[in-house]
Amino acid sequence: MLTARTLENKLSSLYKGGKIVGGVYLGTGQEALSASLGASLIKGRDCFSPLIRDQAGRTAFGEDMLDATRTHLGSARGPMRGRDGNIHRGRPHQGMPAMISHLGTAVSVISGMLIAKRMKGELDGIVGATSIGDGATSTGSFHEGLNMAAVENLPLVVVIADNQFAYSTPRNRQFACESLLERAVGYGVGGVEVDGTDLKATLAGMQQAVTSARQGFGPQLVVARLLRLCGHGEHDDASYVPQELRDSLMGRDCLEVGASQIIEDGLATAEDIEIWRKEAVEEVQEAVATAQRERGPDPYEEDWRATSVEGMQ
Amino acid sequence: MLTARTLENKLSSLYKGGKIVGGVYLGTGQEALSASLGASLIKGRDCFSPLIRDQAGRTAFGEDMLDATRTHLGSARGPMRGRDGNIHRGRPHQGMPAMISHLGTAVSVISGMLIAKRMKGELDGIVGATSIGDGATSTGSFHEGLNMAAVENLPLVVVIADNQFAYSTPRNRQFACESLLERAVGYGVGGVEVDGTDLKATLAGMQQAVTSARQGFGPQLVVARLLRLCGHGEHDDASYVPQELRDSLMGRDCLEVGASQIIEDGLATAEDIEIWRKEAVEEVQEAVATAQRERGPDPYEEDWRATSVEGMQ
Amino acid sequence: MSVTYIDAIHQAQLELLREDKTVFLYGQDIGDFGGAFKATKGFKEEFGPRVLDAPISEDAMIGMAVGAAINGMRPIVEMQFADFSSVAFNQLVNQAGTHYYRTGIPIPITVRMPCGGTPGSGPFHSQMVESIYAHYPGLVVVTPATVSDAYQLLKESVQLDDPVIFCEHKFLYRWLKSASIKGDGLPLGKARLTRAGKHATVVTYSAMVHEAVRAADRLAEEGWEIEVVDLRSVKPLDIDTVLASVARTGRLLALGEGFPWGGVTAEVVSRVVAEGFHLLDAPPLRLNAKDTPIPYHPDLWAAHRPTPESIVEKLRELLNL
Amino acid sequence: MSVTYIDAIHQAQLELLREDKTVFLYGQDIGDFGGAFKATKGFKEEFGPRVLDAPISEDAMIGMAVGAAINGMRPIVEMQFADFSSVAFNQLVNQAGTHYYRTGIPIPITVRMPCGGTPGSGPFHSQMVESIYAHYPGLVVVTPATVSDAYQLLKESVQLDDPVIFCEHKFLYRWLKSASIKGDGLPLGKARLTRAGKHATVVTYSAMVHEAVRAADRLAEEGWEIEVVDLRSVKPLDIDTVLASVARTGRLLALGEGFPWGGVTAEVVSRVVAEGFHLLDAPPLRLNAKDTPIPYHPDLWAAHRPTPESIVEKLRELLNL
Ligand SMILES: Cc1ncc(C[n+]2csc(CCOP(=O)(O)OP(=O)(O)O)c2C)c(N)n1
Ligand SMILES: Cc1ncc(C[n+]2csc(CCOP(=O)(O)OP(=O)(O)O)c2C)c(N)n1
Ligand SMILES: [Mg+2]
Ligand SMILES: [Mg+2]
Repeated sequence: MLTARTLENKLSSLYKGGKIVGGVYLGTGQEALSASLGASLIKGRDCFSPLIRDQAGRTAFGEDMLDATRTHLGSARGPMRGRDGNIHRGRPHQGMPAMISHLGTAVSVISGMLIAKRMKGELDGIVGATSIGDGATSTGSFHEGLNMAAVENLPLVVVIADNQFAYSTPRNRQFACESLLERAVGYGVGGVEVDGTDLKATLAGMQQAVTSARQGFGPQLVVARLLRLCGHGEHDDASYVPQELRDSLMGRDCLEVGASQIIEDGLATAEDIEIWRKEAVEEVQEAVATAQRERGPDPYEEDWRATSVEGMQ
Repeated sequence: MLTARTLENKLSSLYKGGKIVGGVYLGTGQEALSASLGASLIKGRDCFSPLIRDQAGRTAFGEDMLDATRTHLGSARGPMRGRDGNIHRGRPHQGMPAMISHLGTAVSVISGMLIAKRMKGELDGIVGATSIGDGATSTGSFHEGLNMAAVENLPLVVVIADNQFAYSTPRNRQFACESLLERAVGYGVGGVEVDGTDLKATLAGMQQAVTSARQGFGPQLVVARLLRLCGHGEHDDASYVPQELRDSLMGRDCLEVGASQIIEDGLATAEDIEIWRKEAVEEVQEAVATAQRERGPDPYEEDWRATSVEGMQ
Repeated sequence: MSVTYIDAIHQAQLELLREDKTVFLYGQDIGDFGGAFKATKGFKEEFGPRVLDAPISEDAMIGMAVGAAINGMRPIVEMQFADFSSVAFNQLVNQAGTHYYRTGIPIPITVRMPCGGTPGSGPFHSQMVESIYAHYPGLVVVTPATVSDAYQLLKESVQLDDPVIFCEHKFLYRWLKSASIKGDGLPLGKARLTRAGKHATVVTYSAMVHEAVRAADRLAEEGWEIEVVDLRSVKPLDIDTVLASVARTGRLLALGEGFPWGGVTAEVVSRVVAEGFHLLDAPPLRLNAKDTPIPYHPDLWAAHRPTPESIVEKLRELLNL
Repeated sequence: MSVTYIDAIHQAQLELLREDKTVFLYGQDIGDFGGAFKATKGFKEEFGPRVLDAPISEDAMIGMAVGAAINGMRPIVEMQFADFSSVAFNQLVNQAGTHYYRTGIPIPITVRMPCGGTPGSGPFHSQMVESIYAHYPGLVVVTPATVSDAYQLLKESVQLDDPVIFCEHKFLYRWLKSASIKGDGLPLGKARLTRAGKHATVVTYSAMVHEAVRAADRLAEEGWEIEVVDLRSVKPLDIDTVLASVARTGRLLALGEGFPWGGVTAEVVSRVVAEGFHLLDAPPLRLNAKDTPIPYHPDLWAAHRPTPESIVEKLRELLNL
């Protein structure tokens, strides 16, 4: 969480300083949710398809920070080699597909990864997970993917980050139910709702859902209420978010809540956290510096091939 | 209902006799449901987008029988002028769009028709309706359309004919919930479940839903359990439907159930029904004969234009 | 005072909304927010219920527009990015595109598609879509390259009774400025001779018109006079204007920013050779983007799409044939 | 004993399932029912969990296949009709098509597309889809015209590491018979000289190969020798074989059953004129279906698509040029 926040703050400044082109999309305020998911998964076994606001989940799942900085900065050495940018990255063979922009489409992809494991007899004890926003639940892809996963009774966890807005669009222009958890029954899947600003509650709910899926109870929906504490992208000031909402419990910073919970429970002291913060800053500095030293892709060396087999274009 | 059954039986023989090319798709066993819907709507005011198995609903809504026979037989004088066939017909300006084959896509179209009425200040007391099969609820289109209608709080009735199969695919390969009515809450819409083989119950449920929509309570889902008592199309013998299901209450013929209900309630006698049957036969004979006498479209007279404005192709 | 390409789109919509009560707007974040590119800024305030925020449901957005058009409205749908229209592909080609032919009832919908590449936009925020929609019967596909065309063609598109895929180029949004929004009044369906020449013709559209002009400028320094034809709409495709130009120059380069297989450039070349083979003094050539997804990195992106340099190079090849 | 085109598809899948445990099938009604066209009949019994009935969710079907391919499987997805792939368009072009370029990981999925017209099938059960998918980077598009190609190209497609759009023509399913399923072993990517000639070349693919041969037969009675080239795959497109033929005949007709704007025929003509302009003795022509949705009525349908008569007519035009 802390690392993700630190990294993302840095990415934001790099973007604002013109060092990152295209766009930067952050998960500020959603780190507790995302990290809870990543931390509940087992790297090397489970599959995880992160979405826009999942830096914390990526880190918790074990993504190398260099993958993030290299992809944002367009280094040829990143997993996307400058061909795709920012959050559109992954290492599919390490269980983490690289999202395309079209929302909702990852639900069926991650399901397919699980079906492959089932067919190969490797599904036992495995979980697949993906995140999605409140807005993206309006896509046909989300519906088709979740329904298919339910029919196949796959060990899939779909985490809905209901951050009250899709870009500028408030939830009442997006759906008409009270809570998106009300969708679970209609898909015949399990579900749990959590306060996404509360780290302990979120982690507990997430582990419950992941465990249910792991034990064979089929897809699980985790619906978290929270607020994104940044713009849709760093070009956006989110001025459409009403002040009352920012001031409400939903507007709490999960990082602060989490810190006090950790201290309260005696898991760490404020000093420990300060040390972690410094370590995170150092780690981020180094990952950024490394990526910045690296070259971008050389157009003249590109093979400009969209198929792996030669002669197929 | 009776008329629809009679017409469809005739269409089936015409198909089997090679007089109708392409395919013939019937609503046998679903007439009570479809007719209840058509009869609950007001022609000239409401909008109705019928689907595959809606001959009874079309008739009840007031579709001219010639539209059916002409379209099936490819007459140039039908509403589709031989350009489209069988159930792919409609009169959009009379409130009945002409379905395309892609399932689920009518939900948003009918919603758009209602939105237009709202913008023109003509929505008051109006209802829009469409039918859909259990299988088609798995389409992204269905999901997006119904969700959008819910957001707009449109007076829309979506009737799900859960006839246990989508072509040969049983419902447990299509969705994982118990009843599709469980989807209503997730969309934030009202709903009612009916026994589609029971005319009285179905009509009552339908009227309740249509009235709710008409009164401004937003979209309503009507879920009917029943069995299609024919093949997917007339090329299909439906041998995949287990005998136990055919023998169950769900396998009842709604037409027979309806007839005895009508007689029981003293609304008509068995003789009356016999007379209606004969009248229906005559009406069908005439509509078929008329369409058969008519020419198909002449390719040499076609203008082969896909746009209404000249020079736009 | 100068007007940008996006201003022109804004202004056209404003006038359409004011002049015709059956016009309404539907799209993601187009209400109070004014749209991802601010093309609808201020409209919610003035037109209230005629400016509707859509859920993230592109398929339903188009289905809805078709239904509304059946019942007498003239919806303008804004795709947030043209790339996302792939999700609405079915409703566009099969619902909207077939409606008039099947039923005899025209469907006056306009779908605004923010198209084309800008540095760093990557594979899913840079696509050109004119070629896939023009392939299907029943859709009109408009591709303005200038400020005044963005204005005038949008107005004509919305007034047209048939469905229009309106391809706006994002790169031009703020970069392209003009002293006036008023143009030469050339109607939808007519191509424009953007630059006269006599040694070769470049037929193109949208943002590539400007790259072609740049390339022509460079070659002019060497004495080559390159004619540039701006198609303005790729369906209808004004082959007469193209042929007239080829008749003057004898040489054709069809230029586009889309993927290289099929598409506008292939259609242009095929029609020219079928109808004007004898006019050609050299093989007609094509220049498109490369046959890979559109890369994120600006250096790759610049090499992926045609540039003034690669156009000059291709023109040299053509002039030497 | 004779084998039909659909038998060949059945047999190819049977062998693939037997030979490779990573091959599995996904599609609507393909299980116990054996598929709408019986292409998977009996497989559920023999291969159980490797033959999965899909819900009516084309978008998810392709997404699922991509995921399964990432994790080492080789899914064959059956679209019930190619026309319905419009709903999966996004997953096909943006998820499957971009995967290798973006990540370096190939996605061996094969999507079986029952394409093309039969009498009475109407606008939504008759479409050709090769041109829209070939337009996008990253997809291989295969279009077999013969029984042995249906068999062999399907086997090669599934064995290929890249995503393949496998366009089967429904009209050929039961109508086209052959004494043997074994062909000449021509690999995927190579076009075939179906019929030798010297006066003109028809370049085509899928069901139109047979219509072209019929047209050639008729013209042969008048002494014209027409060469017919079967592309077999439209991406890759074997332009060398096409050019070699045009070099012999000097005349080209590009023939296709798809919609006329853009597409295979435009791509063929454009490449031929770019690379073999000097080989041509006359303007290269095209013949496609008409630019309307595909009509239901058999009389309209027969006039909408190219027929031996209209091909003969077009060839006469070409021969007289
Ligand atoms: C199919 C599709 N349509 C539109 C977009 C453009 N878009 C990107 S993010 C976004 C808002 C997403 O909102 P939500 O799902 O709530 O996630 P959040 O950004 O709030 O995390 C939109 C509309 C897209 N990526 N995909
Ligand atoms: C998007 C799409 N995919 C596939 C089909 C082919 N298809 C036509 S009817 C049908 C089954 C429909 O089942 P259901 O919705 O339950 O309706 P029913 O036939 O049972 O009335 C299928 C798969 C289609 N028309 N549209
Ligand atoms: Mg959100
Ligand atoms: Mg059904």
